[in-house]
Amino acid sequence: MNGLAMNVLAMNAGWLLILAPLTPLLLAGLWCIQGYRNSYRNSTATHGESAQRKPDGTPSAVLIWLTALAPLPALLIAFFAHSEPHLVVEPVLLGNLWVLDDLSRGLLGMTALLWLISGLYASRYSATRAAPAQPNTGFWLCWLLALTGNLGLILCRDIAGFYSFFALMTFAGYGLVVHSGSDRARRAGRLYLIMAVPGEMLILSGLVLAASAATSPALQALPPAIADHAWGDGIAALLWAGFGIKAGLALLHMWLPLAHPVAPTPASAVLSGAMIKAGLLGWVLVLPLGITALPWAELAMTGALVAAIGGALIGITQREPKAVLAYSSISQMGIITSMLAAGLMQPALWPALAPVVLLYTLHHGLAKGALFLGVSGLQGRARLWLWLPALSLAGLPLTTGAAAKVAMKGALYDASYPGLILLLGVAAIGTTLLMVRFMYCLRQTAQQTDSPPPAVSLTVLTMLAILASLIGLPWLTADVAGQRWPGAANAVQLLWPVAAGLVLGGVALGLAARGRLSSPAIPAGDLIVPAERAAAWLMRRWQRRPAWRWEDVVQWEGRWLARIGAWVARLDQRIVGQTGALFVVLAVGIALLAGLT
Amino acid sequence: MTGVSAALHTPYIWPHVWLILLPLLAALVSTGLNRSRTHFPALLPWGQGLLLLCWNALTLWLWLGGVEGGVNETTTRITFAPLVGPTLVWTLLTDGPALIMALLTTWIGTATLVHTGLRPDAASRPSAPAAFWPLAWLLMATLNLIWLGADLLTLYIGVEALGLLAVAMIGLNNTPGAVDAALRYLFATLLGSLAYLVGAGLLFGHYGTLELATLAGQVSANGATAAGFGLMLAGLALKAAVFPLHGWLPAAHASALLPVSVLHAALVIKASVFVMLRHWLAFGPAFADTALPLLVGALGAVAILWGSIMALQQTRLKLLIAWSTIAQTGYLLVGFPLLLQGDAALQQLVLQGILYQMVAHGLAKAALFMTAGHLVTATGSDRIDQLTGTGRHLPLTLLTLGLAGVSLMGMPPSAGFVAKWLLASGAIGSGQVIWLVVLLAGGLLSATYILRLLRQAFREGPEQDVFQHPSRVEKMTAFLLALMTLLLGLMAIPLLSLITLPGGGIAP
Amino acid sequence: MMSSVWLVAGSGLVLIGLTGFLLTPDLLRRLLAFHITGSGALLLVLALAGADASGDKSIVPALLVFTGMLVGLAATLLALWLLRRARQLALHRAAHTDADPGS
Amino acid sequence: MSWTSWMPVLVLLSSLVTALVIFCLPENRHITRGLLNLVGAVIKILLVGVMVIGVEEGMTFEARYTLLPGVDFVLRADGMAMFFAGLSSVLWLFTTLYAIGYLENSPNRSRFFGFFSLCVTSTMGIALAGNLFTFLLFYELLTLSTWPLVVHRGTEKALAAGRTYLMYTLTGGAVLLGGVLWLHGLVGDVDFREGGVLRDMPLALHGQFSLIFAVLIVGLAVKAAMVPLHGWLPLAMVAPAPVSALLHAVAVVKAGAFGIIRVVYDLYGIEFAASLNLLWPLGMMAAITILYASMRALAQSELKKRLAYSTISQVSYIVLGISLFGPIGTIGALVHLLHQGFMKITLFFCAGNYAETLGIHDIKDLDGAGKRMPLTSAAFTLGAFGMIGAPPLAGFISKWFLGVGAVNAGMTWALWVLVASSLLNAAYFLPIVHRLWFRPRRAEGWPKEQQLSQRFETSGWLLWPTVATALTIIGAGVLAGMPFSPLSWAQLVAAREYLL
Repeated sequence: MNGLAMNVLAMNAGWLLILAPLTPLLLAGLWCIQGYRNSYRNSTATHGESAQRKPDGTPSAVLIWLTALAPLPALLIAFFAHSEPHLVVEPVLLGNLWVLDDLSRGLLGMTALLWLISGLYASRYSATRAAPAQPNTGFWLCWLLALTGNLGLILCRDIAGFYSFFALMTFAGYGLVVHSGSDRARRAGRLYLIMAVPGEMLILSGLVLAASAATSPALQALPPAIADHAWGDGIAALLWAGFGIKAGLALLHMWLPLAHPVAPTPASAVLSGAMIKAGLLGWVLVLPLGITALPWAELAMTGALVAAIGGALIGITQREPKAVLAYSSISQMGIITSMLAAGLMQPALWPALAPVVLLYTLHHGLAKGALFLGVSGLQGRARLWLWLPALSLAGLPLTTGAAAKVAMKGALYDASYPGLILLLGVAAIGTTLLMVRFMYCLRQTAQQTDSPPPAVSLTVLTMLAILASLIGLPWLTADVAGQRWPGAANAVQLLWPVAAGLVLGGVALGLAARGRLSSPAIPAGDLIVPAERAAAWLMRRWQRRPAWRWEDVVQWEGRWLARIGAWVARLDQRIVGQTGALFVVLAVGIALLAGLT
Repeated sequence: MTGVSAALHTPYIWPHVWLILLPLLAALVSTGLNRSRTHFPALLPWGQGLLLLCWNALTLWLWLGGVEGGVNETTTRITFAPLVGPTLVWTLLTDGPALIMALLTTWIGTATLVHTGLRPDAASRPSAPAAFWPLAWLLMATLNLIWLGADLLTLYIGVEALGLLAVAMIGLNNTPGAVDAALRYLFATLLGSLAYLVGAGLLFGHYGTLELATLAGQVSANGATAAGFGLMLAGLALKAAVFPLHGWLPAAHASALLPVSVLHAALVIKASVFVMLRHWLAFGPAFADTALPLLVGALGAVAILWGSIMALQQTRLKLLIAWSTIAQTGYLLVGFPLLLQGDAALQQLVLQGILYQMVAHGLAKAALFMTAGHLVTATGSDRIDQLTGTGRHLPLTLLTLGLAGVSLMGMPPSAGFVAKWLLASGAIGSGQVIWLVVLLAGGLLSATYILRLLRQAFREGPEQDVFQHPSRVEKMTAFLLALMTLLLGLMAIPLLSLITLPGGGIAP
Repeated sequence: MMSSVWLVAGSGLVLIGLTGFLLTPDLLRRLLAFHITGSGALLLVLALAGADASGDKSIVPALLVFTGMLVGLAATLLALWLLRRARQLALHRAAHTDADPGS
Repeated sequence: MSWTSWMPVLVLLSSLVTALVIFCLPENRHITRGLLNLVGAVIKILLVGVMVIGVEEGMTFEARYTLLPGVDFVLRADGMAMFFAGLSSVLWLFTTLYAIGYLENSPNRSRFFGFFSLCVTSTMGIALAGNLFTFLLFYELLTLSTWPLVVHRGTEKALAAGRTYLMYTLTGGAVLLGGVLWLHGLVGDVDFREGGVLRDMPLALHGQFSLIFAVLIVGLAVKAAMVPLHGWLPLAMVAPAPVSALLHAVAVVKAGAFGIIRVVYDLYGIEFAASLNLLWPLGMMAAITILYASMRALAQSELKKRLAYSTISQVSYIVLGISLFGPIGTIGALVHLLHQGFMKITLFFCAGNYAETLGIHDIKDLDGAGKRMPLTSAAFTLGAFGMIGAPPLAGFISKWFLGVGAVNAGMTWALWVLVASSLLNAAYFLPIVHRLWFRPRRAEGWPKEQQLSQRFETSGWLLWPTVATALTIIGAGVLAGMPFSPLSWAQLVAAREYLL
């Protein structure tokens, strides 16, 4: 970046904010045009034999490159834009507001970076993968739309705009999940929607309730409005649950372990690394953090810890590396959630917690992204590099993970939740165990499937992601963590969970190798499985049920009129023959009636 | 001989008398020209056409005058001074109701004659015997006599003559069914007339006058009046085919020649009801507190339901239309009890409603019968099944059927709707919501049978290739009648403004 | 006194006539019954209309009765004409069905 | 008469004359007929446009004559009227274009287009009606003129559906007539007026007003297809697609909903209606309809039927909005009137496209249709997401205002109804979207494929109106803040309703 570019960014940064989501959106438009041409050519020109053909023509290489680079403007904005640009666009939606503050800057940077690496990864992905999961027009379209949503929701700060991008990301994400088209993918996609759509609705209802008391359509008007609202606790709970689905809150997490493994690797990376954070951002933006304490915050804290530890426990039983990672995401998000819950319990803690949450989020995003990419990006001994982000997650000193954990523990020290620090330590053990399990599964899978070696470019990109997750942040976030060499001072405190986890993991592996230990089989998605069956049963019942014929209420013509008609006709036959007599009766009758005054 | 001294000081008199004289003249002309038509074939249609024109001009002029300056209720007294015995005063009354009915007569009469063709041998249509034209003109004259008649004697003469003419016309058709129906009708109408006659005698014996206006001023509820009134009402009810005395009507309508059915359904039935109305306005108020109004209204209500349900059972179009007439007459009767309730404004409203219903039904029914005729021409039968495909081949006929049907259903925008609105407003205004329910239910029932026809017309079935088209004149005449129901539904004031006072001046 | 005799006579005729009219299916007999009823009715009119029209000798009742008689005449002619046509048509049809039993 | 009083009359005439001329045209004059239709539609849009600008500047357009003693026929353009008139006129144009393509090579086109124009005339009359009597007049005319379109195919199924349709609508019309008469008997001829008129009437009548309200609403609810009076609508789907699109998405059902709007706002006045406690039962009725119809939609396997049940549910959103006392709810109701129209017409166009091009009627046959007909499927997707209320589409805007309105009116339960309905919407729309895009094409091919165009997926007549209405879904949502957007217009109208 030269000075000129920086000047431009500084001058018009307000308008440039829109560029971040607009770039992928425009590219999506290009893909549409390309896709339309191809599909039309297929369906008409080769009428009849189109079934044998590839579903669409080869997309142009330039377009793929452009697509992979679509997050670049966002990345540039995150790093170079003038301090706090903002922009108001009145005619759009209910009044559109764009802001780049510290929070969004960090998140934008991480998100853009992860999408950029994953995008490049995806663009090279086709070289090694089997046909079904290979990126095609549909994949790229969903990719770009999800990217648009993800970038937009970070920058957009009015209610409708934020929610729009959020929804866009959610629905486009579906396309990524089901991309491979396998039955598993479809099931995962269905569950993704079954969880995501109610999530959207919870968010919508929370937003509506809050907005009806708020003074402006900007998001920042919501927290005070919720705080003052008579049902503020309830509204906050709605939003907590709504965004919680995206963030993998305990009991609302079920879609994660199903959806992440089936998506193509780069998609899993962004799903787990970047998109999952949207829920978090939603919480931070709308909940009355730092303003008021909420009565259910302790419950939320408990839930967070259940996710943190339970996620790890269930994750250990998984056999598939990506599923393990997904549960790890649940567990990690649980840890982050606990910080928010602490902020909701004690508003005074929040100013200190806020930067830590951001730091932890960035750390997890990049590390998890790197791990996912590593699943198919590395091979053989190169896989050992994955231990770095893996242990970083566990909080190994000198990594970003350590920085985040140290900062977190410092900030949470005053939280009035019994045994919090200890439980977080237990969660860290769990994380370590999960990482051991992940590495183990990765090796197992690689041995079993004997897949071809990945292209060099993929390896390079994975390494890049690992690098980014390791080195970028300690320095950038030194002021948050308060130390340049994170974890050095608290080495013991940080090391015991890691060590314990490693030892436990080692023992378990050893036992398992001798056949003494078999992991209990908890299917991926745990609780959803029975729920899914129940739902399917209900749906079948409803569709088969004979319709209750409300509809016949007004159909009187064909029903009783015909019957009455036959009866009337019979009676009329008799009347016709008696006209004279009836006449006499009538004449006398009238005279009598009139006479009886 | 006979000295006739009319009150010539009102220039408004003679036009009314001409309403009667002109059709009489026309009857003579058509008889005469009929005889000479071998020599002067063009004379008959031209002569009849000219008479029709004059007739229309006359009623139009009366109408416009009425709209402009309000109807002057004009009583025309024509005094007969025979050589022996006391003098006799013959009273004609021209008021709003009379004028409206005269207008209706002109319209439907003209349409029927044009539709039939103005001469006996007009080609390509179900031919009518030569006697039809003079009889039709006589019928019009009689009708106008009834509209204008203001004393029981005149009305008796009118009603009686009308009945005989109608029987004769129904008997014109050369089928056993028609003759049977005519005979049956004859006995019914004779019985009715007798009852009317006795009733009139009774009233005269009691009050010493037959003039309705005078009677209305003197009437009180007593046994003699009740008996006389009852006899007259029952007699007229028999002639009007009021339920349950409707037995003669379906066969008569269905078997008669087409133009006869048209005239009969649209006008002849109305005449009896109109006379009933005149009597009701004169004597009814005396019996407002008895169960009589309820009885009449109830008969009307049952007629609506009965007729509609029976119409729904029919497979022949003409029979369906005939049953519909019975039902539609019921609407008129439902208005009767309402005439005795509430204030003058309300009574005026109801009277307007009844008369508008007569107009609406007359026009719609005429149009409907004509379309039935077209169907017979086109397919050789008036079975309702035969309507399949008419939508494509006879669009104008279908449109006519639709428009007329809408008016019969009482759906807006149509004259039938206006009538229903007025009657229903009267029902609501006088607090008798039961009649409102009857009116609405009746509308729905009539919709069911009308839509049965339309549904058949929209059915896409096996194509009938041979369609003989009715002539353009025929189609246009029917269509214009149907169009009039529409126009009168959109502009009701010109006709309604003719009725400005309750009872048209007859009521006390 | 006189009028009540007429009244009774008229009523009796009407009753007899009506009974016949209502009970007879045969049309010719019905016509006769109608005539009896009609005569009774005319008597009734004379009796009733004369009853109260005291001093003033009105010709109205006479006119009513006169009209009634005229009508009766016309109706009879009409009925006879129709009856004849009915018979003709019946014969005509019988002839046709004889000639062409298939139809 | 000045030009301002001619305007509403001309708006009616622009389609009435078209209808009459088309009736008279011979069957084979297709081009003339098409031109006539289009010219009529464009003229109407221009006229309505002029009136919209005029109304915005505070002008009044009114035509009046006395039809019956004491009863006036009144056409008047106010803000509310322009709402419905604008919607109908714009969609008439689109649907006409669509219908020209859809009915190519089918019989009885004169009849079809004639009645079609007559329907539009009735709809415009309903929009512009200045009092209840005039409204009733056109309301019934609409019943009559739509029936021939429903039975247009002339098959037994169509005839049976038409019969049911009439049984419902005629009965509803009779009930409505009863209510109108009753009201007329009490207070005489009253014009619609912003803010309502009946509250100024004597207190003694207020008890009867409540009953009359119930009668009027029942009469109107038949056309608005509110449960349990909705049975005609799913059956009426046998009609050709343009009919389903314009009439059952826009004209007929909206006529009912618009009537309810008129009754509540311009006859009773929202405040008066609220003070008589009439609003919450109305809201409950709407809520039941919304939920019940959505559940029924879920059980349908035929595309048009599912859309029909969806219509039933969505139209009641409008009614729900009406029952929310407060300007925001009003805005929600009004804006949904338009938005729902655009969304539903798009969906029906799409259904028609699938049926015409590929012979698809059943949802299960839609697998992979997205690749064969991308633009249509994209339009369908937009419509479906709009219906779900996904932002930033039109449906979101209306749902948002309805929700906020519900909360502000103290009827928070209505918000839950909206949420539940959105979930159900998603449940019955998303599987379709999934089939379109994410399922492979069925091995046995399309039920009945026709090559309607060499350059596009289907005939341009069918495609471009669909795309255009789909774009309005985005436009009305994203650019909701623009002047003259549905939302801005709704805000203007609502302001007038509450300030008076």
